[in-house]
Amino acid sequence: MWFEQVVFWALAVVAIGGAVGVVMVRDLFRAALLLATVFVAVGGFYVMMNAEFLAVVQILIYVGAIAVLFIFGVMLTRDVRQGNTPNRLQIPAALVSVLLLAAMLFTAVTTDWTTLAGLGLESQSQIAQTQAVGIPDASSLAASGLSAQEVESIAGGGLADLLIGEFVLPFEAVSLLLLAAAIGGLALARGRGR
Amino acid sequence: MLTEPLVWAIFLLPVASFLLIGVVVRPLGPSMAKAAGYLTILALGIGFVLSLWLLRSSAHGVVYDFVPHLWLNLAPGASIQMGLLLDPLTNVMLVVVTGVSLMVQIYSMAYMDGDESFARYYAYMSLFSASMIGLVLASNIVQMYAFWELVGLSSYLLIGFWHERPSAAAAAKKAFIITRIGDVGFLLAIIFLFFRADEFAAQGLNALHIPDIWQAAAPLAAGGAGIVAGGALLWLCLGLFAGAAGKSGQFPLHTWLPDAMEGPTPVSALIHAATMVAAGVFLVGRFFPVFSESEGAMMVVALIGAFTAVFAATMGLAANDIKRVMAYSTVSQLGYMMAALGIGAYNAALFHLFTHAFFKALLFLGAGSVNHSAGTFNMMYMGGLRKAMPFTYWLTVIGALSLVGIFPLAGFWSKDEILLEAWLGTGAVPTTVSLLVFLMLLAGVLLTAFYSFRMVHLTFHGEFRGGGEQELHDCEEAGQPAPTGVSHHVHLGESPWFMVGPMVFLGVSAVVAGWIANPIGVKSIFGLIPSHWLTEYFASGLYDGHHAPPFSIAMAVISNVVALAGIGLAVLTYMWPRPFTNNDPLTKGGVVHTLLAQRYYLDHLYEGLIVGRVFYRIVAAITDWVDRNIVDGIVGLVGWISRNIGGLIALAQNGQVQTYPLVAAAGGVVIIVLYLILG
Amino acid sequence: MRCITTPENMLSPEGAFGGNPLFYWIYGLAAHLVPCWLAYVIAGLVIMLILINAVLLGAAIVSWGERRLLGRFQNRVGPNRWGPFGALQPIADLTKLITKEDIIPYGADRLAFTAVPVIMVSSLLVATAVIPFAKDVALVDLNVGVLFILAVSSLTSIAIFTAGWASNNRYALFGAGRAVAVLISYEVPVVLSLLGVVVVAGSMSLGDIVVAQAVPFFLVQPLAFFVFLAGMSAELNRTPFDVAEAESEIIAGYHTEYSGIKFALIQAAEFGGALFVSGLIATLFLAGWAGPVADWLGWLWFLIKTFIGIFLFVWIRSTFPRLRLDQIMAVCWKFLMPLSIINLAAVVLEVYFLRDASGTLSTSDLWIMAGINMVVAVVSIAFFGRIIRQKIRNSSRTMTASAPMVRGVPTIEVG
Amino acid sequence: MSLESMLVIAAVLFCIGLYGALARKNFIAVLMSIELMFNGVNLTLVAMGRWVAPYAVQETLSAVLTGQVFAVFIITVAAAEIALGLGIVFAMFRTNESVDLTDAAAMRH
Repeated sequence: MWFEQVVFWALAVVAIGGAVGVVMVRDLFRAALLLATVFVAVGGFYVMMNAEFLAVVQILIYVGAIAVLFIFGVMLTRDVRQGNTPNRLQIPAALVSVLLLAAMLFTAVTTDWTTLAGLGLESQSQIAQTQAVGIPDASSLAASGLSAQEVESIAGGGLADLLIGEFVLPFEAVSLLLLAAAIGGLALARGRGR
Repeated sequence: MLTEPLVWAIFLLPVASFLLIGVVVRPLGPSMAKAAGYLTILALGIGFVLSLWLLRSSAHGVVYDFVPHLWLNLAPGASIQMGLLLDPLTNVMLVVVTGVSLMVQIYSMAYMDGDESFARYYAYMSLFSASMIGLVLASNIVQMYAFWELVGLSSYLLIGFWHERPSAAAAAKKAFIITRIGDVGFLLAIIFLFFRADEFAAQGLNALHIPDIWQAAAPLAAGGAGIVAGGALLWLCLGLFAGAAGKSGQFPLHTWLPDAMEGPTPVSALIHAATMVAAGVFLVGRFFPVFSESEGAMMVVALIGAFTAVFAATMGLAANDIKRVMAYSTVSQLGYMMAALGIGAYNAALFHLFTHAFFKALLFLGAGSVNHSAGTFNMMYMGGLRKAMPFTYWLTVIGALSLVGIFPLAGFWSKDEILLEAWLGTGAVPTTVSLLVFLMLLAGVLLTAFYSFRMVHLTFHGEFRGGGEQELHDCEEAGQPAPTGVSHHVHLGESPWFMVGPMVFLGVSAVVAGWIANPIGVKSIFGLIPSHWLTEYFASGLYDGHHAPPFSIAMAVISNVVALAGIGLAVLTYMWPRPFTNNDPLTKGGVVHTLLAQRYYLDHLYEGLIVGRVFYRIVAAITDWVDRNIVDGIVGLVGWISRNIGGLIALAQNGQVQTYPLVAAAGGVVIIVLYLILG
Repeated sequence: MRCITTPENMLSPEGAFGGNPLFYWIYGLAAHLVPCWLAYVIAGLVIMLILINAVLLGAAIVSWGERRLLGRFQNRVGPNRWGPFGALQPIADLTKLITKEDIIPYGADRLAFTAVPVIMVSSLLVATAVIPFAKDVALVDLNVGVLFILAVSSLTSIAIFTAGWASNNRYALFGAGRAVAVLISYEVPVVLSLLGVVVVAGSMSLGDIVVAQAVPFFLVQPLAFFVFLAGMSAELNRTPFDVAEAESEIIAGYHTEYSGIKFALIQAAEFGGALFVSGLIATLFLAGWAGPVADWLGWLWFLIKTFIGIFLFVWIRSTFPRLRLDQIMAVCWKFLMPLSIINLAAVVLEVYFLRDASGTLSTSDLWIMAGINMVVAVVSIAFFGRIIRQKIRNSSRTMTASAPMVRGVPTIEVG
Repeated sequence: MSLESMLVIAAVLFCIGLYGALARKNFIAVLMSIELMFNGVNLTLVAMGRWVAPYAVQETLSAVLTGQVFAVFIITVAAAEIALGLGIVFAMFRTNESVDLTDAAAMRH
């Protein structure tokens, strides 16, 4: 669809341009702002891929927290204006990155993906994804050709069900990791002897 | 009727108290240390009540047969299980272990008071009690072996409890190593059984399950499986007996037990008198159906036991340390039990184990009480304590009389039964052997009586000879280090009630415990205890229960006369007409006394000849050469190679963090490209 | 309506603008004249235009209303020269600000400096999109509405930081640092209190939350209401949490260097923020557009409730003295934080035990919860209030020198 | 917008991030680049969940959300990583007076 393409390419330009900016701009503060822009653009991609919840989480955590932390970090260290300089590995790094990019692009383009659309399942899965974070309207789900059992499983909560159902162990592990990171960050930032 | 969890609780409560003390109480510091004691006492108290309940319900005919929990299936016919084997032997042992242990823990509350490692002491004690209970409960030989070794470990920890003293550390090491020599035999026996597992499997038995082993040893004619017989059976029994001999201090592995007196006195009372050393007897008793199928093994057990009984008693004559006298006495009494087992007097042996636990623990606690006031263990510096500590005196006398076997105390009944069976013979060994055993044991009675009352006289009668203060002074003059347990802390007086209370309990037990067996064979006592109750109860656990012979007045008279003769000799030597002053009249024995005092030079033999000559000179020299030239050479070569390779690789470690992901990413590129090309 | 496509495209009317009758009406109207995509864009733009104007006009009204109200609270008149009751005052202010010189300080990061007002106003406007003004009338009824609001409003912290940094001014930087610290800290209790709301409503969609309020949530979850109100006062940098722009200490905080139209926009964002938060309170806690009679009067109920919210904020502002930064932090972490956790725990337990088989709560269940939570609220506020009062007293005893506690004049003078 | 185009964007983001992580001196810049890489990965995960057919494999509709679940985990881990990373940055700044990674070579052989 035409409109969709426009939005997509606009987001793509913002994301990639911003990413290049993050890496290339000398001013670290601007790099951090550009990073936030990239995050917002990626959030836009999530919206386009029916992952609204993830998009919101992306904005909330990446833009609201991580980018702010970066700005804090930038401000508390030196050389903000001219700080982002390349090191000696510039050329090999560029080489490796370009090679890796080529390999990945080649793989992405030439692989014959088994897509949901190819299986005729696209609309159902989209409904599932869109509705996964709220209480879905059962009648609209049923209208899209889903079975009663599937409606039931989606109405059960989708993403939340997966997070504290099938993936509860990694979920708990990640909580523990966060706790450890919080304590570790405190310990590191406090420094010795204080 | 107890449920399975309740039975397990007897074992698990001390485990829990061990863990609680180790993890919670000890880190809280010395201010909370008392809690450790109360925890242990609580755990063991509940265990004691449960054990009594178990014994009672079992005596009323309840049969406990819990299905063991499978832990590991090694091979067909060899699976390691965690199970409960609740036969009469176990039930009685449980009562003994928890009861004596409980008394000792209460006693220790006062005895160990103020020790800076109070909580650690109770942690070890809990561990020991737990492992001893586990050993008694085990239904699987591997399970049993695990607890057997745990018992050894906790004994090691407790002997070396005051590990800052070199002598205690050395004693702990010695005990550990010497018992380990015996345990090798036990382990070999287990391995032997394991290798015969397929034959067991063919009969639908489990080679590691104890009742199955009994059945395997029984000949086909007697309805058994007849898997092990003849020479194999003899070696199996000897292996088990080696383990038993190590733990029970039988000749020639007895030398660790007197040294083990370096530990705190309650430890000696619990571990080296009442429970752990009895584990050897328990082991032989546990496998008695196996032993009884092999006459050769029975003869070995009987003769070694009888010999140990006399041999240790002779050494007891010349010892001056009160705890060492007790230790030799313990070895001697264990010899009685072994001898009794050897001649087939199963129930008499275990009866003696039962009574011995009480009076020997009593004697040890008495020794501890004496030390508490006199500040020393050396009898040469005691004397005259009778007036200062009347309770201790009378309780010790009761214990000693019981030990000697004077009518009607507990020791009399059990010892008398052993003598009687040895005299009559049970058919398990040739009559000549059992007669020889009888004579040796009778000689043992005389010696026991003599050294026991020598101990009583030296300790309690005559004039006070200065106690720990004097001994320290003498040691200083002679330029020797002071032995364990000596302190300036001399205050003549009765010990606190925390110590006397348990002793009173044990003293009462030492008087009445024999009656539980109702050995005279009256119809019943107070309508409660039927004729020959305990011995018959023991016998009920065996396939072909051996029944106690009827009480013989003649034998009672003989043993009492011999015992009284021994006591009389001691009185003549040490008290009357001339009371003992400073010189032990036994030193006039010259060479013999020196031999006894030097413990037949066995320690010298072990340490000087075997360890010093054979091990240091020959074995160590060879292994040293091998280690130096071959092992070190290989290690050195490997080290050299890796050092040089490492030097090369280290060049890549330039500390630039970004080079590492760069190389990793390059590797990723290579892998993807290879995959695209090849795959 | 030949243009409406299948749900495959989420940007289609059903996908995103589900149930907004105004949108459909404009969309249908335009679709007769232009191609579908253009009609779609036009409809969206018209709605956005209405919304933006409503919000900015509302902000202007709030700025006037707040000053009038403050005046009444302080026993003076307030702006009264231009228009009836001074009601045209905002226009005068705006005119003055637009005509003023737009200064960008020397050494400032021009791009970032200029971007700040834009980010602030646009994030406010975007956040407004999910608020239902009447039954089914929201620009978007996102199923993650609550989270969306939190996410978008968290953009403000970046904007503030950028403002402080780009101004090349110490006071601005200090103000920004304070403001961001406050913002990030108060985010936590606010989110936790909102979680309670979400749990009871069973949805993150603001429309559903309004529908779920058979009993208004400020009764069902008084603790959450309290925490949200306090937290939002802090996030809006309003008294008593306004250290970030305490002009007696650091001039005007992060917008010290702003002037002219940029300053106007920042002020618009602040007053708009107050308006927006009041709307949010109305939606989340005061049952939004639901009113005693007539659903079609929903916008009226919503407006009334919104102004109750604004009144609350002004009331608080004119009553409480300003807290010191460390006290603000202490209030957040040691007072609001435990309260919000208690609220969440209580609500989760109550919902777990009270819900029926299909997972829904009846009105009587809500009343039961309200009763329990009232008690919980009184007890826990009394308990933690005691603690925090001691803490603040103790700390001020040691730090009296730097504690300007009392202040009589209003904080913000526009112009 | 299709799977391939989304994968391409993700790959470009990832590789730009990789270049930045490898070729910048400033520690904070490196951390930012790592965040870019995370975002590339997340995009891939979500795109795969959106278009490729885990549904056909697992036969449950919620399987299409697996990619999003993983993205959520990655976002969380990224937050933790930044918390620690910036902690290290500050620690390093305190001791070295700089956040130049080239200077931080105390761990070389």
